[in-house]
Amino acid sequence: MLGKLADLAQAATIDLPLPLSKPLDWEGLKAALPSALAEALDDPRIRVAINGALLPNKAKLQAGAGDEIALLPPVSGG
Amino acid sequence: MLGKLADLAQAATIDLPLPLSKPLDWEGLKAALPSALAEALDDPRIRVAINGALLPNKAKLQAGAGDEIALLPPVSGG
Amino acid sequence: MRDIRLLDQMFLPGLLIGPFTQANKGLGGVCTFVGEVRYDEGVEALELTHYEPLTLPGMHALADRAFERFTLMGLLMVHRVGQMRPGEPIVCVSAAALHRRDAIDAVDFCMDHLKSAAWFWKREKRATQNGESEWHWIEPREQDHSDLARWES
Amino acid sequence: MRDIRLLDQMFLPGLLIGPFTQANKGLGGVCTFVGEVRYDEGVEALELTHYEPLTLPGMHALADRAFERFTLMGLLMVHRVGQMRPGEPIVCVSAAALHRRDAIDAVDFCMDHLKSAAWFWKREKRATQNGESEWHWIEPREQDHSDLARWES
Repeated sequence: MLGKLADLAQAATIDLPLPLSKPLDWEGLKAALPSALAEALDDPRIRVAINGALLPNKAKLQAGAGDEIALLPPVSGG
Repeated sequence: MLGKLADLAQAATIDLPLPLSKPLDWEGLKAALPSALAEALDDPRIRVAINGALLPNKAKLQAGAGDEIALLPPVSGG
Repeated sequence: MRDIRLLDQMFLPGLLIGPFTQANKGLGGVCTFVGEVRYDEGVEALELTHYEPLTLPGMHALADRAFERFTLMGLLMVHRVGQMRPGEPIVCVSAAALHRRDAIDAVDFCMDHLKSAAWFWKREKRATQNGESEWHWIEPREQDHSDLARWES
Repeated sequence: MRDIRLLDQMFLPGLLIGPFTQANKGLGGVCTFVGEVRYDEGVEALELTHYEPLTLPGMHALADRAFERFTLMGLLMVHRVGQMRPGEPIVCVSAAALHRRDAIDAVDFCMDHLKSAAWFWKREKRATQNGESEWHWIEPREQDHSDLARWES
């Protein structure tokens, strides 16, 4: 979590338990996060990267074991 | 004379004899200068200063004894 | 000469710009912008967070675009991360070119993009009424977006 | 801090910019442009002539306009006259401001005016075919006038 999302999460990184049967999707990710953070994530200005690569559409997230998901709020400007 | 006007005059400064009876005017100035220089002076881009002050209209020049007349070609740019 | 860096320690812009200028022999002009942490009322420190896998590659991509868009001989782009105090430099962009318009416009272009389209998050440590201090995230400003829109043609 | 000078000797921009930046405590950004004599094919030297009663007062008037037009904390404007060799600095303009747009635009504005509306005449010493060299006056360029026209609004 970057920027103020880290404050909402009260942590810079969170380890998530993975469901065994299938990859983690966007709804699954939100369900696994603290609710204050999960609510903020649908803001269209928030981008998501997986293993350092930006997702064109975060709703199509598919993450597996060991993947790093970065939640990126709008950058701060000047 | 500044810039290439000094080349036309073959000098950076020229002392001019003044007519006794009246101040030197624009036609009188041109008549007193080398012809190659005089011909160049009507170019509207050439400005004239007297004692360091630019003249709004060089054709209205009135110079007396001891006055410094500066003939200023277009500046060179970048 | 291309020099793109993220630094987590205080730097002296003069020590970067001298060698950069020397390295671009034959330049016609060099334009440099240095941004510093302002002494804003009550601000004790500024912290810049970055995201390693995106931030430096993003600066390199920005440099690529500047080299495509302007006729440049060299580009220096150095950005701080971490905690800084008022008066410390945050960013230094320097562009060397044969002609001044390319050098000035390239610096303007890079600064607008670094300020509003690069992966940095900023927060300020501000004094509170009770004598303590608190961190506050800085939000994007409208001005930054309009600055950026100037280049979309 | 305002520092406007005509110099007839070689200068080192770094020695001007450091103290200028230091003198403007609390600045948000400082933009600097340094122009140097280019290594153009066959050019051995450049000479800048000025007209004492107009040139420096003209630079001061330009600085006045820059302070009116932009929100500046400081402005440094240094221009060489006399003979220079390729690689030597001709001009250094530096503007300090709270915000980057003022600093960058003020430098851009001053440079455009210094280049095409200030009282300087330039000639180049160029090698000729027979191994000697000749002085040639430099005429105004169309580009300089269009650069200047950007500010007439």
